[in-house]
Amino acid sequence: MNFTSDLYLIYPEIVLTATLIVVVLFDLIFKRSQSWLPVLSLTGILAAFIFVVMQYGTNLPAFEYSTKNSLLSIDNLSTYFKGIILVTSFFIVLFSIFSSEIKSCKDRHGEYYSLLVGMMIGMFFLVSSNDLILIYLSMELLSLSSYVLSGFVKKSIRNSEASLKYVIYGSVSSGIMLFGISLLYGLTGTTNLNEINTILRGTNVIDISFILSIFMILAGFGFKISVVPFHFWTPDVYEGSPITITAYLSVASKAAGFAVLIRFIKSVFFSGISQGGYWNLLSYFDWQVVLVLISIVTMTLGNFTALWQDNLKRMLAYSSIAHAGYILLGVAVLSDQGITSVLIYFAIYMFMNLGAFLVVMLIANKIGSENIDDYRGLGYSIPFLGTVLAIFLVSLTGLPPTAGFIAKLYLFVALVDAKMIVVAIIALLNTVVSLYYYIRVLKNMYLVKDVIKTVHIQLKPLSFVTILLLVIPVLLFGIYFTPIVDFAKLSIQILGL
Amino acid sequence: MTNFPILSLITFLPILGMIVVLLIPKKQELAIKSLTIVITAVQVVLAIILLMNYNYSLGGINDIKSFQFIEKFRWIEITGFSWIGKIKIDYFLGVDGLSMPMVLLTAIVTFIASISSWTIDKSLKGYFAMFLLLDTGMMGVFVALDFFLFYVFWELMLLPMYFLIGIWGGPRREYAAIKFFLYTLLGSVLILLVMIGLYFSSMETLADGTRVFTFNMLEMMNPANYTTGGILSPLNPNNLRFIAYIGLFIGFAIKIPMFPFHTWLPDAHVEAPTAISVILAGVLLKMGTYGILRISYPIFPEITKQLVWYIALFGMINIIYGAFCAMAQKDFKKLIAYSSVSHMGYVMLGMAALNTMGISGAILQMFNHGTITAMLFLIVGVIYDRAHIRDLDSFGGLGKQMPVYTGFVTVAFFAAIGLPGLSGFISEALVFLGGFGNDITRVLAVISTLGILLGAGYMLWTLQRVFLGPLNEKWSSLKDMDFREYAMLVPLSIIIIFLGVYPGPMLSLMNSSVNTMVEFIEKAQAFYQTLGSL
Amino acid sequence: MVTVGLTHFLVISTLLFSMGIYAIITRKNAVMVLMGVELILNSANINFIAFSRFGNFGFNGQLIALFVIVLAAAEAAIALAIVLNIYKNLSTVNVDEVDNLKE
Amino acid sequence: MESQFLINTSLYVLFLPLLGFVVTLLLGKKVKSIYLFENLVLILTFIASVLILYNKLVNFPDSKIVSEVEWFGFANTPLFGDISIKLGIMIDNITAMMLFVVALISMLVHLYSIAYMKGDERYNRYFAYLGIFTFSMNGIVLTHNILMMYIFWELVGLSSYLLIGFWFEKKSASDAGKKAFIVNRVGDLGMFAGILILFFTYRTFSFEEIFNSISAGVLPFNSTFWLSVTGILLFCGAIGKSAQFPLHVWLPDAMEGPTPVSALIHAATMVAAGVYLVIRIFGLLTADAMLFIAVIGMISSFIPATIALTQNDIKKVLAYSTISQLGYMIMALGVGAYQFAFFHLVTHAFFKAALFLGSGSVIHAMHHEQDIRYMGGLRKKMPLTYWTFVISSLAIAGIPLTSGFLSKDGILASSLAFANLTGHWLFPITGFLVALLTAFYMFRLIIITFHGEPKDHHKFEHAHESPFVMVMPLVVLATLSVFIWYTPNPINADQGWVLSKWIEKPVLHTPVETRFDFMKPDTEATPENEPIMYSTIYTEAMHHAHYPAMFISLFVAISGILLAFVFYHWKKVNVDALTERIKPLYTFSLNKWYFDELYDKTFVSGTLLLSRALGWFDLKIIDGIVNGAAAATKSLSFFIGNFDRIVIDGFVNLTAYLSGFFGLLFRRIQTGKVQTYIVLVIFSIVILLFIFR
Repeated sequence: MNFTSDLYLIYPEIVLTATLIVVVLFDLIFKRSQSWLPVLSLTGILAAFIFVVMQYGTNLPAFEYSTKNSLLSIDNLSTYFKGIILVTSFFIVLFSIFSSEIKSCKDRHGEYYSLLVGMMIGMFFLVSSNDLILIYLSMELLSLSSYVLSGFVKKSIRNSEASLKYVIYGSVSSGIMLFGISLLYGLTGTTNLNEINTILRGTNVIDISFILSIFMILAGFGFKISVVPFHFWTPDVYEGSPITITAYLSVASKAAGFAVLIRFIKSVFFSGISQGGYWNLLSYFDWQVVLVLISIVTMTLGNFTALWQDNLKRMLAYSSIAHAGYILLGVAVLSDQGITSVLIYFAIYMFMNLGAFLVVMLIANKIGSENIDDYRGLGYSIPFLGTVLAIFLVSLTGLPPTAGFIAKLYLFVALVDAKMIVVAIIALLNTVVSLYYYIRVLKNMYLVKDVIKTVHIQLKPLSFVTILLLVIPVLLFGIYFTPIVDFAKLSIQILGL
Repeated sequence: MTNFPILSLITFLPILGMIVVLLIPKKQELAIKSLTIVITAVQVVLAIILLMNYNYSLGGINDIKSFQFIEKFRWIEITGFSWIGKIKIDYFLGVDGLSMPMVLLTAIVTFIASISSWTIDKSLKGYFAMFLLLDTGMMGVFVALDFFLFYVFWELMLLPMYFLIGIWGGPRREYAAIKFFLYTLLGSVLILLVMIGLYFSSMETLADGTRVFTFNMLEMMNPANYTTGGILSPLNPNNLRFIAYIGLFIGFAIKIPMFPFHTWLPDAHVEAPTAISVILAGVLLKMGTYGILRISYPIFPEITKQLVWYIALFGMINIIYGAFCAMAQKDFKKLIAYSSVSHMGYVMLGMAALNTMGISGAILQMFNHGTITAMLFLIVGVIYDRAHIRDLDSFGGLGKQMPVYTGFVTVAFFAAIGLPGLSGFISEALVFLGGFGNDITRVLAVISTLGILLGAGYMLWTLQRVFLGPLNEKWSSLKDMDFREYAMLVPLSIIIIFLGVYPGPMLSLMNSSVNTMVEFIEKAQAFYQTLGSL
Repeated sequence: MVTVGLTHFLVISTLLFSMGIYAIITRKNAVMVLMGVELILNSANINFIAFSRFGNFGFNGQLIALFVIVLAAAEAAIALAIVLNIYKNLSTVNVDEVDNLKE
Repeated sequence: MESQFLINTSLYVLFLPLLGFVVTLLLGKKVKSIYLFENLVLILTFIASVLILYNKLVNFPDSKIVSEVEWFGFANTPLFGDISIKLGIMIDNITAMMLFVVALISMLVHLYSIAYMKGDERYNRYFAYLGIFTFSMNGIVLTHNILMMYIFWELVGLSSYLLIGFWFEKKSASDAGKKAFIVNRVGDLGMFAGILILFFTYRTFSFEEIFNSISAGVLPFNSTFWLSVTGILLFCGAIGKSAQFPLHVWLPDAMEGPTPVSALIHAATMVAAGVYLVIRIFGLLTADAMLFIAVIGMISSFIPATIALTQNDIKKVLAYSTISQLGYMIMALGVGAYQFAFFHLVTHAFFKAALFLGSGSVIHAMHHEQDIRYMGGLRKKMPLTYWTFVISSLAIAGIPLTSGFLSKDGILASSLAFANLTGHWLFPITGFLVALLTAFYMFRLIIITFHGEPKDHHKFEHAHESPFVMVMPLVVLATLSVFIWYTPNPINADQGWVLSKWIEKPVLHTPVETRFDFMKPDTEATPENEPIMYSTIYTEAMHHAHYPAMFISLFVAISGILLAFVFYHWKKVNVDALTERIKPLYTFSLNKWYFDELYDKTFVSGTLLLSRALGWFDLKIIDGIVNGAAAATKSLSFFIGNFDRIVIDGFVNLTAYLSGFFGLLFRRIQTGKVQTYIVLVIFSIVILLFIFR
């Protein structure tokens, strides 16, 4: 047990913490030069990114307190998700520079960026933590920062309402999860995932309280990844929050949630691996059925409800619920292949979802509305943004030759390989349904043509570059997806198994 | 010439064109239009070059060596999976006697449609960009030999089509566009699923001896490549090949469109601008039948054998039902749309015959229907451009006012009825000869001949309502055709007459491929029987 | 003489948990709802300590309880700030009336 | 003389009119006098056909000259081997004569039309259409295989359509064209089915190869039944084209076309194509098929004859008489009188063309008045027209010294002989009855038109004899209606050159057991597949039937003529009173036995009704289901009004309701109240716990 010798394993976290401190101090000292704050944050993110890249391939336990059992697992899975989180954060900081919502709160940028970095730290610990308590703590760190951020524009009623709902819902969820953890602790005597696994293998603790505790813990994870029935906060909070935060929650915190869910399932229940990469799990809990059920309901609910939405942000919220359903199917396969598809999905989902939110934000900055009806004829007055949004939406639908298709393809490949044909068909039909609401945006932009108001949006070079940074991968990975699959394939490594 | 990637060129040239179109300033309308026409014309030239260098004796279908103008290289290759070893997807293009006529057809119809697009006046740039993108998608479908690639092209043309109907279409364009999109997407997800299923059921042996899962259609056709456990492998006693076949078939049938999945077609046609109707009927519908011939037939020969009666039955229903529906229409364009339903029924009937005459007839009918319907839609376009209505009952006596136009109409209509001397007759006759030649489809073929009668009924009735009888004075100021319209209709008429008089070249183009296919299905049948999977 | 055993603690914690949930569901005042959350957290705390004490699991559980207490405080702070903000904007802390974002 | 010469010349005969068509059509607008080119072409065609006729009869009297090329083919097909579809020409004596008839009449009609159609706004187009008709008709005549026959069959259908509807501004004309085409298609369907059977069985379309295979014992589906069916199906084509019962309804309507067209297409040549088809396939007809054919012919000869009695339109009378005469020919073929059938085809072509052109001359003179009730007394004004008309009428009535007597007498004699041998007496009885009726209505026509007093004086004043180009064809055709061209013996043509030398004896290839008894080879020495058709019994029966038939037919013809004179010229009988007495019969006949009404009420309305029903079905039900299912996603869809309307209109199925319900439910549970959410979460956990306990 040599803590200091393991510190190098958490350099990224340390860098981020340092960034947090620097941002806070800078804000205190140079009250006037708020425009430097994003630069500082970006620097911190880049520095952390460099460490993360260097760390990739390292599979070591950090802060071991007994053989094999450690507080953190620095492995490829966590590093991959850290990468996702950092890239997302990078874009979100860029978004924040353009966002008129954030700009409107002039003096509080320091607060904003420091909380953002705070969220990052929380997520970093979340994806690599190997202990239920650390999971709880880092989730709280993540949540507390995001509660505040979702209500960042204090004057905005929508913002405050979102944050109130978020905080109540979130704290109840985490409370339930904590209660679940306490039960599990009582049953096994430990909070370390690997130790729990060992104990589960040794004894036969099949008991309703065990199942209850798992469901309670699942409530916490479900809250983060917003799957039915733990999704209720999502539409309201997404609609109410500043767009930057909505985008961030829909990608990064969801990614962190999935990372911890995967780790939890695999570390706690793993008993072996069979041919074809399928996991053999301890039979205390029928994960496959639970997850398939949840994910089917999630995607169906997400898609069907999205059909009704008039607010684009809210529609994207439901769409992100639906996507969570798809991703959860990848987990439900319970195989290496499934996890690979999840990782691929996330990498692509990150680009397309952020892109869609960015365009929505840029348009909302100008026309002050996210209502789909206000998008009428916009395709003609802002052709570039229109085209780009079209690409992102098509990609979200999952049509080739965009990257969204590849994401879906690998998911279905995993499903078909696992002979979950019926599930695959349901998911595919859902895709067809989802087309309807995505295309509705395009319909309003291009097909309905009463151009009463012509909107002109002068894109700043930086925002233009940001858009390109998002749209190029979406197109490129649609045609040439070797790197992303290659990367995902290597990243399914979870420590200790 | 052999190493020159001419198929890639013909496929991706429109995309290059699209990029250029996007770079041209909006004001330069003439440049945009002419560029599109030039590009499609170059495509025609390329198609003719292909034709001239085509070796008629090679069969294709399931043998890579007898495909021509092959371009094959590794597109995606990912190694080191613990569970499947290796993923690979090829960029694999090639043509055989099945696809060559379709490539020609696509090139010709697109060229004609691009001329027809000359009158587009709103958001020109977007229109032509979408038009060219669509072009690539269509061409790609016909030359792709890798299922994955095929699927990418298949889906690629959905969105442009959506916009082309939805933005430049008629009053109910939104409805028609979304209906088209949803329908076809529904079909294509079924195709996607079967594609993935097939991927896990067949393995290709690479040059270094390793076996990998494959998207290569030709490898999927080889029964020796099946894995033992694949869900669509006949070696697996619990395989789902039958269900998969149905799914795949429905996926393609929606495009054909086969009764009862046809209702998107009338709406799409009625709302789409003329050029797009031309493409829709001329090329897009063929993708469905092409897909069945290219994929369903050789990959699932044993199930094809089992189900030919049903395919023929639906062909018959299409023929007769479409004809009746056409007869009931009051909208000129809708009538033509339903006549397409009817005529595509012949294709299905011919395919179901599973003999050389039937399948040749089906392919020829695909080509002929492409040209004839293109002409019919152009004809509707000509009158619509002038009168701005399409209601059949509000015309009358136009034969006096527009004699030349009426002449072309007569050619097109009689070609559609299957008058000998015009191309439609040959293909329909071959379809019937083929259908009659197969014991299973014989009765259905005989019943289907009713379609000839009904076709004559509604076509002549239309001719009479619009062109004959006393001239409706309302239209006494309509002008006869102009140069642009000649430029579209004359080439098509020439093709129609030429193929009606001398179909030999087209038939010999596809002959060895069709023979290979028939033979392959017969042989594969035996193989599957030994497996006992039937 | 009844020995206070694990079961008693568990009963209490369950009661606390249920009361917390009840409070969250039924109270209209946001502050009361937040108190319900505190009850839940504390019920979990009781569990941890009880298990740690009766299960011979070492001191882990008790340490965890400390963490949770700290976190509960932080959470309460933030939550109250948010409630305050709501009050500023809407002049109410009734959670029922905060339902503009829906469907 | 090489046989290749014949082939080459026949190619000229075939393609010259096509050239005329193309040139005249394309230049019609620019060059006003291009019609002269078409006429020149036809004269050349005629000369070529004369050359063929002469050469064939003189140099190759007994041989068939065949030449074929591959049209397209399928090499190495897996199931059928090599398939080659050939184009070919076969010239035998019948071909040569038929060519001559077609070319001659076509040429005459062309010339006639120069004057008749003068001043028409689509003058050149008219000649172009005549050109394509001549081309297709020659194609039918020349072909050596059934597929090409079908092809040209359809093409004559097209030209008939174009020419009937030539004055398409008249609705009745365009209606008639459409009707002709569609009714013909009904017959063609049968023919096509027959072709399918033939090709499937023999893998060839060539008549000769098919016949050879039949002789060798290859039968469709290995049964003689199907051979009969094939014959009957092929005959369906003839029913349509030759306007036989029950598809005869189109021909009277076809009179909407210009009169020369009626003469050429709807009297002399195209309608005879049906007879020509039966002649071509005669070798494969079984006894059953022949009986069927005979019955159809008999009915078709009788019904129109009764209708013609009451018609007042000069062309309609002639049209019905055409159907009736074609019925004769068909019946003749059915009873085995192959030679007489063709003979009658030729003689009928001439005199019927003369009659039609004569009526055209009258109509021309009367300024397009066709109703005979407004005519009368034209004899003096138009002597040449009158006399040619009379000669032709005598021919059609079957008075000695005319060609019609010879051919018709032969047919009646054959039917008598047939009845004698088989006991089917209805054929000769009907035959004689029809002969009576024919003589009667033809002379009724003549008397009302040319004799008596003029009824419409204004028109009568302006009437005058037609110009030379119109009268010349009349004279030529009337001349050809005299016996001397066919035989030196005015009462028996058997020894004449036409019957004894030119028209070959028929050859039957069907299995012996399927033939009529009298068609079986009668000596042991003759092998069964030897293509000799008539037994000695038949020859004897014919011999016996000759004189009775001649006398009876002479008797009925003369009584018919006399009756006509009694009724209409001498007015011994009050026609109107008689009409009143037999009112029901009269109306029945006047209304053409109500065939049109019957077909209208059944087939036409039925089809339209069905199409409307299916159209509705398609729009509402099929589409409705789809829209309903879309309403799944969509009930949902407030935002497109149209969608909903159709959904409501249509059949909104259960799926729609269910998914609409779910869509709403999902949306409704998002109440916006955070406490509700928490309740739902806890509730769900409890439910999950129960499920996965």
